[in-house]
Amino acid sequence: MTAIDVNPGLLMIAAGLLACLLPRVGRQLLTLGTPVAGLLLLIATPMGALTTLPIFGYDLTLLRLDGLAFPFGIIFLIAAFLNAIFALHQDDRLQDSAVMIYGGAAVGAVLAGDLASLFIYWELTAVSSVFLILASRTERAYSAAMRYLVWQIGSGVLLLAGILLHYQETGSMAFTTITLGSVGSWAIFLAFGIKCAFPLLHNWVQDAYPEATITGTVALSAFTTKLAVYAFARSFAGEELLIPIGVVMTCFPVFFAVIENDLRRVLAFSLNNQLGFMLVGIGIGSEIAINGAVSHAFAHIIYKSLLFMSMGAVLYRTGTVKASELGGLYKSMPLTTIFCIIGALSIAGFPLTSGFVTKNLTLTGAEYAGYFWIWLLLIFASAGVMEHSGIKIPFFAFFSHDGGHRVKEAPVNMLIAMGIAAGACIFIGIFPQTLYSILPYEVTKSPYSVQSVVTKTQLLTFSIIAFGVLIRAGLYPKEIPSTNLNTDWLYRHVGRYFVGVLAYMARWAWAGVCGGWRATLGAAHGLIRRHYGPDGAMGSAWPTGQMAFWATVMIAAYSLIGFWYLL
Amino acid sequence: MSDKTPKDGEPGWFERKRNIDKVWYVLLVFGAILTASEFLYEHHPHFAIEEIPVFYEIFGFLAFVFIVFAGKALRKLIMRDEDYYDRD
Amino acid sequence: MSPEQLLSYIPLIPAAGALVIPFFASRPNARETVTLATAGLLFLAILSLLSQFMAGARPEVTLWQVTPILSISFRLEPLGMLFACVASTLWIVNSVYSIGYMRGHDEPRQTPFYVCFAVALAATMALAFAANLFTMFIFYELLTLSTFPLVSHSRTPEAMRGARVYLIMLVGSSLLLFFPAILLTYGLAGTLEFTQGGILAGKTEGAVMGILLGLYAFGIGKAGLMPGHFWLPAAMVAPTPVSALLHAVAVVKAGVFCILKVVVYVFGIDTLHQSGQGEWLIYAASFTIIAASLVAMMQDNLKKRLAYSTVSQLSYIILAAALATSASILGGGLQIAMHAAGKITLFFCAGAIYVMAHKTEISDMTGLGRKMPWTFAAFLVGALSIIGLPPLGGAWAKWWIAMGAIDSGHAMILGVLIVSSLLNVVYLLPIPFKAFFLPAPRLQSVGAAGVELPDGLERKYWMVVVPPCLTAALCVVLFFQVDRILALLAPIVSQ
Amino acid sequence: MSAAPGFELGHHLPALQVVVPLIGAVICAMLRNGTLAWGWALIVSVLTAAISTMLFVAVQAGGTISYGLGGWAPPYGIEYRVDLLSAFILLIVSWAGAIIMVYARQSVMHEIDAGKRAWYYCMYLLCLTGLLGIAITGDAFNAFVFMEVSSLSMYTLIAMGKNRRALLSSYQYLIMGTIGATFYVIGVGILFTLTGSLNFVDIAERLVTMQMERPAIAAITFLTVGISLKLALFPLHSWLPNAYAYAPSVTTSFLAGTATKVAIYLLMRIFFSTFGEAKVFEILPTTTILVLLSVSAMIGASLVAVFQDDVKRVLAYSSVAQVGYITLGIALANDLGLTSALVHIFNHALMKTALFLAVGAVFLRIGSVRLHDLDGIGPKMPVTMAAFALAGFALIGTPGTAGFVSKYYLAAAVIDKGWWGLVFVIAASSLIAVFYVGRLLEAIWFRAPGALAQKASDPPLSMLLPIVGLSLAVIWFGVDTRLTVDVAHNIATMLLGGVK
Repeated sequence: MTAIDVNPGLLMIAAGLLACLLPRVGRQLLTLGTPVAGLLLLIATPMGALTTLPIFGYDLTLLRLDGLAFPFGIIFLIAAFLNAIFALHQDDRLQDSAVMIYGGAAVGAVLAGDLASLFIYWELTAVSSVFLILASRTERAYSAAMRYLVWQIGSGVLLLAGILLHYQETGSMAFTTITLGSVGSWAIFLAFGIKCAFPLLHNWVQDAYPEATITGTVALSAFTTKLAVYAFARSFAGEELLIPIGVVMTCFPVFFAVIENDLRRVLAFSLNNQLGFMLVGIGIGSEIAINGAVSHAFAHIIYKSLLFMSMGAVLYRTGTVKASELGGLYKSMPLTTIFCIIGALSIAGFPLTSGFVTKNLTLTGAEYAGYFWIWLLLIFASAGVMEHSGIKIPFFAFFSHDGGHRVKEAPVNMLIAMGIAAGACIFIGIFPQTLYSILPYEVTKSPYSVQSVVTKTQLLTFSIIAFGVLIRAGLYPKEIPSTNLNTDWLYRHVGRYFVGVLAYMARWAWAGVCGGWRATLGAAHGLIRRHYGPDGAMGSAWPTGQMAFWATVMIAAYSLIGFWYLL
Repeated sequence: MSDKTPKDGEPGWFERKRNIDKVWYVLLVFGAILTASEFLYEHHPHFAIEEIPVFYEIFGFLAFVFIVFAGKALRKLIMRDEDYYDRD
Repeated sequence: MSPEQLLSYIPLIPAAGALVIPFFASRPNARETVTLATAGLLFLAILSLLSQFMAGARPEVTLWQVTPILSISFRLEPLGMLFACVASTLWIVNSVYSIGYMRGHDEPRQTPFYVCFAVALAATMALAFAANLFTMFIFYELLTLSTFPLVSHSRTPEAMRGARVYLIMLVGSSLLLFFPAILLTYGLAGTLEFTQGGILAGKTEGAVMGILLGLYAFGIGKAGLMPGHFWLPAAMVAPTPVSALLHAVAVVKAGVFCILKVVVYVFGIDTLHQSGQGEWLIYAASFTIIAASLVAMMQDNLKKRLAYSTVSQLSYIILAAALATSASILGGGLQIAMHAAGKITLFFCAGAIYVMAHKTEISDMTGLGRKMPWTFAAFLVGALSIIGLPPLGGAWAKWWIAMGAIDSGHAMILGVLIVSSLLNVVYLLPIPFKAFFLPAPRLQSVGAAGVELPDGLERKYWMVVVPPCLTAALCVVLFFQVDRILALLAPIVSQ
Repeated sequence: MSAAPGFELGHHLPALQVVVPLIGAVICAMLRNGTLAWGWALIVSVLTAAISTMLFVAVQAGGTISYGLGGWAPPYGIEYRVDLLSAFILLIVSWAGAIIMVYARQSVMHEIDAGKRAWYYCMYLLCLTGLLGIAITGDAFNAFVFMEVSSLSMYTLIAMGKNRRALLSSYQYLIMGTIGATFYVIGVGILFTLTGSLNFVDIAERLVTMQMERPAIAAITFLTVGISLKLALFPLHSWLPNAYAYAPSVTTSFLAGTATKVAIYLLMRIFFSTFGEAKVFEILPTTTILVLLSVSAMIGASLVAVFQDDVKRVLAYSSVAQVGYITLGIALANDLGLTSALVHIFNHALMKTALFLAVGAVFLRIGSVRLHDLDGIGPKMPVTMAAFALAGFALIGTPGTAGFVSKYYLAAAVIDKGWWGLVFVIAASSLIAVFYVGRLLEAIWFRAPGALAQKASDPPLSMLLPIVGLSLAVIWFGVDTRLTVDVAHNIATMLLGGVK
């Protein structure tokens, strides 16, 4: 193993472990420096590089670099770097360390070539990331973290089961294309699906992300789900089942996002919707669609980080991200406002932003493949994105009616991080070829045809006009402090009663078992004591007559039996 | 816009009715221009539906309205108090 | 020394320690030095034996031919080697911890404590090396007897009750089931010597084998298979070092070790697997895994919760034995080592918390993390290992057991493993999480004496804090060194 | 016999075995001083033990020794016949006698009035004489005589207890013992009428040719029940607990170690050497009856022991249970069964003697053997109580102790017979033993010392040595079974070889 063949993920993890021992300055140098070093290392690694390590009978592929892994590796490291800048203002040993390990695990998983390694990194992302939620140090965050962890580890152990079944079936541990069919492949599919927030398995995202720390949410939004997207792209590219799943994912969160009051939760719904686009791309599986998914993931990480950063900045300054309590912040936090708007435009997919150039690939993929309804729903979902991320986030946070917060602009490090991210959004929007050049497949067509620019702009503009009409007519729903039920209701509410009943029954049964056991023993003890105790027939001293009686009985019995036998 | 925090009570630029109207009209004009531009380039529709005139405009508008109203309806079904889960 | 000599002397090392310790009863420092020296010596001897073992040595010694049929004999084989390594390694750590705990807590009767501990270790070593069922049975019982005074150490009525349950359950099951099982085995096989491939191979089949397996599974009560598990929670009245070493390592592991050994060398993996008579045990073990986890969730007393967790985790090994495939047996062997390292960490932490803050109930530990970060960090690592997450040792054990489940055609056992892992998450992780991340409620931030816990507790009581950190580190090391353990175990499954 | 210088003396060893203690007793009766009497009794009992050892060695080397008493050749004269079984029992009885005698001085000084001590030793030697006589004689009636000698002296030994109830217990024992002896002598009488002989070997030879008729059955019945009374076979055990509980400590120890064992010897002699295994076990349902009674003893008496508050009573009931083990082994009437019975005779003598001696030491120190008074006495009398614990473990049958060896063989015998259920009975009985021994050990070692126990300390060396020696022997014979099992096995083979 030469130096160049090291998985940059391991570098990050090692740095993360080291970080928890260092003082603040050292830690910051490490959080900033390691992603950069990792990037350099990754870029220097030749395509096709392969490092294997034989262990317990398998060949672990510690490093496998190809066209698919490369863009994900790059963007994960960039995200880690951005997050490091964004977090410079805080002095939190645990979070610094956890983010690095978390990011490192994600990078490691992307560059791992076998399923065993994937499993290890998969679980590592779960365990390291939970600290970002816990670090909020509130009851709510703790509960959310526990639920999050159960989902994540559930995904991990399901993955393990799937891997082992798959291994038994195929004899291969290679992390590569898997055909859906056997139990093992379904288990792996589902494990990926949990981490990718499939419909009905999605709720951990909305549950946990808004409870994480300001910086933690940014990191969370970048790695976990995109790792799952990568895993799908690697193993289930062209699996048609992903298309309907993806479409559902693009559409249904938008309705929830409209009425959600917590803006970070809105972003979490939006995250779900964006993942849908990626999954559709993977499900279509054509070169262009895969390119679309990968590039979309790439761009998405940047603008979603940007949006979470901006909301983080708001939270940092005002102490809340509830739409009903915010508004008018453009005056106090103008730069943040601008960066947020850039992020919003990007996610909505306006021309000249990164969202446009990447989403376009997926849509084109759907068009080429002739999936009309899919295409139509994706267009619909795009309008939905415009609604919740493009308009709702910036409008309610920074404009709308004045929430009365008179605060300072975000700290410089946050502004720098947001600035870089915003710049990247626009840079990619204007020079899409830079991103296209690192995609798995060659992109021949520029996204900027007149038609696509015009039609997308029309779509989005008229969405905004609709917003204007509704809000001027007073029809736009007010932001209300509320909790909106979701699938977590099943386990947080129904489940609580269910568990309550179950626990009651379990306690009852347990007490029954213990009590029954005790009662039986007690009864037996009493019975034995009655007969064999000092006052019992057996235990008391017999009078001489009784002894003699027994002697006679024995003689008689022996004789009778003896004679009887003789007969 | 300066770095100084604005004084209380002094409405910001975006809080004046006149300014908001300005923005609104600019938006409408931009929409009109976009609609007009539709007729200035060659269409390569992939699906028949794209051939409908002003399809994107209508679709965008209606989709948005639908989403908002659907969301409102959804509220009736799933909205609970903020401390719903914190109660015991 | 020749491996034969080593083999016969190793159990004598702790026994000799037990004889020497009482002479220093009035000089605690000297007494503890003896304990530590004995532990160190034992460890070195085991290391030396290990190196010879890895070089291929398979020593056998017959210490005493009691009767023409019965003999006390030792034979070194992989499982025993592993078990001896685990127990002797952890004894050193545990000795340091014991000193910290017993002194920190001002326990009475420390001399008998160390004596019994050494005797228990001697029994454990002898058990690990047992070459036949008779030897195994003898030291199995000796282990029970020598740990009774440890369990009843505090002499409170509650402790006596717990100790009584402990003794009666263990001796009772061994007399009523284990002993007849040995006799039946002799009746069927004509020998009691452990043999590669199993002495029952070809000697019996059908229901008799199933019944015999049942006699062993429930007769070896130390393995804690439900419903024979009551003794373990009852034994939690013991001082924590005892719970840690004996109830995470020596005693319970002796139980599952015996079961593994019986399956491998008495039944024979292939024989048992082909007969299908292990089927019921798979379900019994699965039931225990899940049910014990559920019961663990209901416990607020930390040591009780850990005890039920142990019951659950031990059944992994019974499950592995019942699955009777190469992979599962390897997994079972791994679990012996991995669970030992993980669970001893948790017990150490429980004891450390008790020494430093006098807390025994989990609900009182919220917010303690800031006062004792190393303790709870170690707890977290241990818990993660128990759950089976990489990069901690526990992951490999589950990996191999799961593999074994698939190999033997019981894929649905994977469901049990998944559910169990999640239950582990739910009942173990809240403890460190709440300690670290939730504020201490006002009332609970004070110690037993009604004063706020001072800072620097961990520095003051370093002897109870360093050991869990070491064993937590061991969990990580084991993950990366699993190859060595597998290499050690491999011979049992290669015919 | 060898042509060693002691040829003459050696030739008369069988006679000396009985005569030495007999004369010793007579001389002892003439001594007034207790200590002097003790010294004399010690010399005599050690000499007796030495003789039995020589006999044992001789029998092992040269086979059965027949010794005609008074110049009359058997079967007409009284024959002393020492086969391996006799030698084995002689060995146990005489060694128990000697070891207890080492212990006796302090204990007797404490428990017997000064004036009666010499008398006590006299009775002790006389009892020893009787027991040895039963084991050595080849004559059925002579055995009865010795039985009476031993019993009468034993009644005295019991009655000398300080407790007033000792007298009553002794009286009860006397009645039951007399009934037993009477039954025995009735049985012998019937046999004599049937065969015209009183010599065991001779009877056996004559019986071979006879059919099993009613008189023979009656003879077996009376003999069996009579001896069962003596050996306290359930349900004829009831005299035993009181006798054990209220007798002086030395008596109890001696009684527990020897008297029942000799009765068992006699039973084996009747069953196997006289009637022969075929007649007793194949024609009659002896096995079934004995197994039932044995199992009742093993479970029932053990259960009773659990609830007793007097340590000596606990041990007494335990003895009844342990006798059940032995009779179970006999009932199986197979090689392993007899082996186990014989091994257990030996092992039980060891451990029960050790236990009672230890209890005697406690009585010496605190004047009570109530369980409650023993709370926390362990750390105060560490050596004694450690020995007590070892012997207690043996009683349970813990592996590594003598008790395990006997139980193992018994279990093996049961399996050999194919009676699986009995394995669980044995295990269950052992489990109950865990309870009653555990109860004692818990009180002794794990409770806070009470007022009485506070003052306790280990007894003088003369008492301590026998206790420790015996308890170590318990371990020794748990690990080294060459002596016990090999000899027992040889005896079993001999007995099952049938009547020659």
